[in-house]
Amino acid sequence: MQHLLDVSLFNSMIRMVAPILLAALGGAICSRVGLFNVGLEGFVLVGAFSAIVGNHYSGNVYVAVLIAIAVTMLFSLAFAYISIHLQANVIVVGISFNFLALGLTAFCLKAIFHVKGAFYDKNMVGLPKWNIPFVQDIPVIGGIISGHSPLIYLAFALVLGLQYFLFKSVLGFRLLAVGENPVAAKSIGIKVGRMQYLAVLICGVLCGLAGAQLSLGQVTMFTEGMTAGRGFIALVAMMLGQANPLGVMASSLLFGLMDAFSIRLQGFSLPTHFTQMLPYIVTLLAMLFFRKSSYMADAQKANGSSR
Amino acid sequence: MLLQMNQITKTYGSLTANSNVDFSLREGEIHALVGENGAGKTTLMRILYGMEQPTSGTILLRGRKVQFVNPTNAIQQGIGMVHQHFMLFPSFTVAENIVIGNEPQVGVKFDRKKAALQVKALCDMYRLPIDPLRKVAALPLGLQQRVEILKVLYQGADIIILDEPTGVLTPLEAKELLVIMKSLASQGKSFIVITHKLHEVMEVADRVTVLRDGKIRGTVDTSATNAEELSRLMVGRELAQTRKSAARFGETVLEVKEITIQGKKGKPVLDRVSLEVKAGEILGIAGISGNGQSELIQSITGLQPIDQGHIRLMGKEITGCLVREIRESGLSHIPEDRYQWGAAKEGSVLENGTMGHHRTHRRNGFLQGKSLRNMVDGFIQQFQIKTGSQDTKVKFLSGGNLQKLIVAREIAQKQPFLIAAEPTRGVDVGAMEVIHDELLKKRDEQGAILLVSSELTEILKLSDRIIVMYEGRIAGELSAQHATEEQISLLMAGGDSHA
Amino acid sequence: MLNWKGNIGALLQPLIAVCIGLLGGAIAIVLIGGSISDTYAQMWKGAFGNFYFFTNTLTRATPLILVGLGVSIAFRAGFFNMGSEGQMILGALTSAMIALYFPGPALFKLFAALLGGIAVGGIWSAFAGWLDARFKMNLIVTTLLLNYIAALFAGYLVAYPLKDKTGSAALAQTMMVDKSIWLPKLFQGMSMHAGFIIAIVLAVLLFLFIKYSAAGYEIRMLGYNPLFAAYGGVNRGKLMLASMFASGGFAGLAGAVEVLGMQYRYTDGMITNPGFAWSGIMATLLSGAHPLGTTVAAVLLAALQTGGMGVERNTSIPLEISSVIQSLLILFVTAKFSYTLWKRRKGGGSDAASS
Amino acid sequence: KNDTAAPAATKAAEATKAPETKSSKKIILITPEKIGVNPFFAQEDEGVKKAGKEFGVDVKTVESTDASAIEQNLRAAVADNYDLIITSSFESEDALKKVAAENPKKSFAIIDTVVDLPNVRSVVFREHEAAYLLGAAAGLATKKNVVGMVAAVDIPLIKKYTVGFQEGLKSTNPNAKFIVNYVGSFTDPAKAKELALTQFSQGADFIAAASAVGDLGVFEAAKEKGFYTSGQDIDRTVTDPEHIVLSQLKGTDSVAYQTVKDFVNGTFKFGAVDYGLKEDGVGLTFVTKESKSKLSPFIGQDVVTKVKAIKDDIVAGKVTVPNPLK
Ligand SMILES: Nc1ncnc2c1ncn2[C@@H]1O[C@H](COP(=O)(O)OP(=O)(O)OP(=O)(O)O)[C@@H](O)[C@H]1O
Ligand SMILES: Nc1ncnc2c1ncn2[C@@H]1O[C@H](COP(=O)(O)OP(=O)(O)OP(=O)(O)O)[C@@H](O)[C@H]1O
Ligand SMILES: [Mg+2]
Ligand SMILES: [Mg+2]
Repeated sequence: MQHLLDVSLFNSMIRMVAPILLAALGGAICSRVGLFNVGLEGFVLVGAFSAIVGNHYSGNVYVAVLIAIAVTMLFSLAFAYISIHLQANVIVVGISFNFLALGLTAFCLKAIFHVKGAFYDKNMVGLPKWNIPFVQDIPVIGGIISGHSPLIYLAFALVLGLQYFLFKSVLGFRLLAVGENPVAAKSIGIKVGRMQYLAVLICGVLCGLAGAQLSLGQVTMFTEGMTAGRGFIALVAMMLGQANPLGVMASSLLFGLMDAFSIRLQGFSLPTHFTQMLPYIVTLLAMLFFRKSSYMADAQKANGSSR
Repeated sequence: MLLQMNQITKTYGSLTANSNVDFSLREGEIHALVGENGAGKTTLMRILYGMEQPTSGTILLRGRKVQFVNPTNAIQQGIGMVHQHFMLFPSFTVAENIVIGNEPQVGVKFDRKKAALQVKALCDMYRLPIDPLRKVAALPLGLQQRVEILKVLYQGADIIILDEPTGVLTPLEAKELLVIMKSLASQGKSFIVITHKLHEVMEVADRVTVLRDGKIRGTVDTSATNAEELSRLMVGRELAQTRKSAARFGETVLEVKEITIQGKKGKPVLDRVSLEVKAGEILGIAGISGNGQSELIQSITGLQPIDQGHIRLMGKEITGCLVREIRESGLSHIPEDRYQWGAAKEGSVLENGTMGHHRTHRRNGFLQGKSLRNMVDGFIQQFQIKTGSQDTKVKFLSGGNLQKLIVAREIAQKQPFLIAAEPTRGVDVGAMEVIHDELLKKRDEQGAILLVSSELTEILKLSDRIIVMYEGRIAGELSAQHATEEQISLLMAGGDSHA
Repeated sequence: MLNWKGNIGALLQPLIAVCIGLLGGAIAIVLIGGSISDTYAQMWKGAFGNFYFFTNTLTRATPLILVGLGVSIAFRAGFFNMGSEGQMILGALTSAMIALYFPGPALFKLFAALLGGIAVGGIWSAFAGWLDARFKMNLIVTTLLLNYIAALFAGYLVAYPLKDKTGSAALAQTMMVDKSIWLPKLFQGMSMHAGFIIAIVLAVLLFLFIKYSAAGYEIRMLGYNPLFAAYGGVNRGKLMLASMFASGGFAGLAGAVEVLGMQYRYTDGMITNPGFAWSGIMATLLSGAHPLGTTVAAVLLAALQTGGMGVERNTSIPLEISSVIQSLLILFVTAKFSYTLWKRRKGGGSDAASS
Repeated sequence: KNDTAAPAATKAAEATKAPETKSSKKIILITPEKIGVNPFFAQEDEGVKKAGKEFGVDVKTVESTDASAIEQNLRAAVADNYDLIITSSFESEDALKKVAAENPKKSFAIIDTVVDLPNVRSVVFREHEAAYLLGAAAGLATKKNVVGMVAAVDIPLIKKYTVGFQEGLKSTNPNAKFIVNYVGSFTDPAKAKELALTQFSQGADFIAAASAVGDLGVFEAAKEKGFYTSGQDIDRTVTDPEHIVLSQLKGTDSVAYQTVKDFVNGTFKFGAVDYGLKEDGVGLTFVTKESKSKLSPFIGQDVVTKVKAIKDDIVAGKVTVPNPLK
């Protein structure tokens, strides 16, 4: 049992959670303006791929991260255009973008690197690990908190940043207004479409970071479909966290902890399938504590009154 | 002239909402705009506010030609609008709702403290007190309206458009609003107010413009006209006076005994309320909205569980029964909010007219389409509902026409007991007349009616007996013959009943 | 009927969308240096080129239609069921188990297997509905999570207790169902099976049910405005469980039909890998949850997929790009399509979790 | 136990209907999934292409998008009149059974599983034998007596690797602790890497990779933390000989090449062929096959010699490695 809880468990949890957290934050912003973004998986995949391409050509991880952000923003711009401008069903667009990302990355992998399946270059340098002075020397905490890639620290900083942005800044306030009542927002001259674009683009940035963390932070390579469902987990974390940055962080950490925990449980006679279920079951149970408002309240909000 | 709208025409496809409308506004004037549902009042104002573009016509502001492509343009030029359906953000605070679009800020930060102070100052300046830090969702409708007005004032509007501002207000709140308007007008603000209540027009407006079918029927000084003339101009015919015949009471149909609903904050929402309605009787319930009327209706109809007490309908115990069982025991119900409870906006006229009848018009589990269509056709004929066809979505119906459809649907259930909650809210005088006549007809046919209305004239006109509710309790009961508006108002405000 | 102008408009719009989609695909093809006409010709051939390929497309469409119909029932009632995948998996697994281990005559087993698939898929879905009705858990999240749980559970069963130990025994799969319990093939040498007939019949029945039955009326009103339905005496909880059960039942049936008509056993990943459930959901959304429209959309999506395989076989265009073309086509076909429905849902709140 | 598939092998003799040796032949390889994620299929593809070039035959590779596409692709290939249709892996088993039975005049081959039909040539591998050798080597080489393995998914096929490895480990080092973790996906190097790091933190100094694309993640972890690892299918030691110290081999390329070659030369036989250590179809670097890279001191010549002896025992039948799937 001594292996069930140790420093490396939490250390690994923080690493594994970072891409999910980043993508979930992106999903939260979209959800705040009334766009339910099922395409997170695809966004992250594009981010992961473009990070590797960027690194390959620039040879600099930070430039690579910027390229990942730029490309994913472009991708999300297309998403925004089709769902906001062309008014396509957001969920269909999201699903299609997942397929699109899978196809595009696989195709570009072949076109750019002339390989199939995976691109791996042992000379490629990934994101550095930052050992934080002083903190790294604190016994247990140091081992957990120190020694991660900069994007991980950025992810957690962004939680606070977004919390501030949404609930303290003027722009965030207007963004929330658009999600709360688009008709009213429009009536006072807020450009609803523009706000939605902004949200989707922010989501693009966050998913680009998530992808870069995945392909340059966690490992230093790209493989087809390497997101392996993280985008959908992010979706769940976003909803469980009620699209609130701190809540999203809490639910991502919960999921990550359970995921890390399930790895430890694999050693103990329980079939792997059941240990792998653990994060999903715990998330389901956690929902008991994060109930949504009653359907009555929802419906009352949706069906304006007859004044 | 402060504002002039010349030869405004607006068409939606083949429909002409406004046709060559001339409209003008003077500085410091209160100008009323009246007309039937669908006459084009809102459309004209939306054009002025930049939410719609006129098909043709020009707008002159202080003699200069202006063009508003969106509300921001209009707001910049000092035009503000309080919409018929409030444009508020329920989960935001009062201050946030008022300053949005023009927030005080430090750097990128929204300075909420300063916003609250500014709003406070604004409130003081115009003597419209309100707590800037409260959530709008928690405010009564009257205060929500005040938030809307403050918002417009905050935006620096000189011309304020109010679209049916008193539709949801209690008589007291409505009176207050009129006073506020007058005082603001004396401070130099100009108002355009759309309303269906002609007594308000007579009370507050300097001039009044009547629209019918999108055309101007005349602009007159209020001092030179009266309510009867205005309604004739509006509907294009003489309105018959509704006459109430003497009551013939029968058996007790509804019996409510000591029902109580505990509220969230310890104070009961309904506190031991008891009442009876007999066949052939209209029992009016007056009260400021939010004093338990909605809960009372919802407990009788089975939409909300009660904590204590009993309800009997036609001698049958219906406490705790399902909505459907209660309806089948003899209840029909005109809901207080037609969009929230009474209709499915995305549904067609036919579908909305079918609700409740789908249980009687069916064979082997399938709806009898033809007979339902005939029935709804009957509704349309009898109530003169203006609709494209039965397949038109009801979201395209004007509020008055939808209300008529709902009234028709519920009366056609032919149940012994009818709840009529705010049956004429936001409805023009013509439709109001139709609905009142139908309610009285039902009473004369020995139906029992529980009428809930915040409109005192309506209560007084229709009821045989009147109950006033205050803070979840019955504050007093009056017989219709002897009741006066003053008495009721006093009870509604929580005053003593021994007058 | 009176509104023929509107109807033509409604037909014209998707047509234009398909054209734009094809144009978008053409750009992608040009970018990678392929021949547009050749690619589209092969795509057409792969999907509808001859009777064989045509039936192939319909076979592929079969589970999509069934899943799509299921999603559309829930959607009509105002619930977003994202759990078709899990429901389909459990339906497939159950039907395979019944077909393998139930005693009795073949025909009885076939029906039992189909009904079992429906029942288990339905229960799994109704469970999510119950969690919503009882504990106010967000339906989208629960259905998504239940997918993973179902997939892992089924994976466990076929990797251990129910594993096929014959042959190479390398795959996590059940044994093969006896030939007597297979759904009959409709044409000699073609993959199309009786499941397609079931799907079409059910689509028509569902259409009639939703449009003309009293219960269908209540479902529609519940979806439009739950308060209006409650006011009219519709029992939301009961109808929610029923419609979620039906929704999952269709998905379960889709799984059962895929087992009894195509694969003849349950294999780990046979439902997840081809993305049946997601395609089904797309078919529903593309058609605005109209049963017959869903059927047409499902065939369209299946045609894009089988057509894509044709492109892969017969042109130098790599497989990866055919999925790009597919998604482009879908994107443009969706553009401005089921717009009103979504707008209403957006306010519905039960999906987007904005505080 | 009966892993040599003897009954099928005897049948092979009677089905020696060799096609004429003309280069106008058309051969198609249909993979059951996209090649992308799997070196196994990539090797097949290479083998077929190489043979195609050498023997001047028309070869084409078609990748199936999913399980139901396999049958469609097979049928399309029959319709397009290919002379030999090669497919592979258990995923194609059911589809091939149907299509081959319906087209008895056509020639088919399937790699890595058995389809018992007169017009099909089946080639299978005994990976567990190679895994046994790998495990044995790990048992001998480990200094900390803790050995790990990162496997892809908990499905029967993978048992050939995990159980074979464990048996081998036990045979040389019964006291060693064995940790096995499953990624839950074939394409998740990030998770595979985390698993390897976890096993390392639990004290493992040798962690075998058997997680398909995930292996790359394990290699990276090894490089980062300095433990030792091994690859699969092809000689992976060349990429990083310092940390990837062994590689379990599987000759899909040569089998695919051989199949085409036989077909062209007229030596093609139907029936099942079974490749193990004895037939040189599977193996281990340094033990059954030399490598371009230098032997790591962690393994050492001593261990190689000992494992070679074990291999000889298996080939000689003195040691039998049971097939975990039976
Ligand atoms: N966006 C629109 N598209 C099509 N027709 C519209 C639109 N807006 C309004 N109309 C039509 O224009 C006419 C005038 O509508 P308007 O809202 O101006 O009426 P109103 O006088 O405000 O009525 P009410 O008293 O009910 O508020 C109506 O027949 C209405 O159906
Ligand atoms: N897109 C539209 N197409 C057609 N008519 C519309 C459209 N949008 C609004 N309308 C019509 O505009 C008119 C005014 O609508 P509005 O929202 O101002 O209030 P209302 O429904 O008339 O309510 P009330 O009668 O209580 O004032 C209605 O007749 C409504 O049906
Ligand atoms: Mg209006
Ligand atoms: Mg109106």
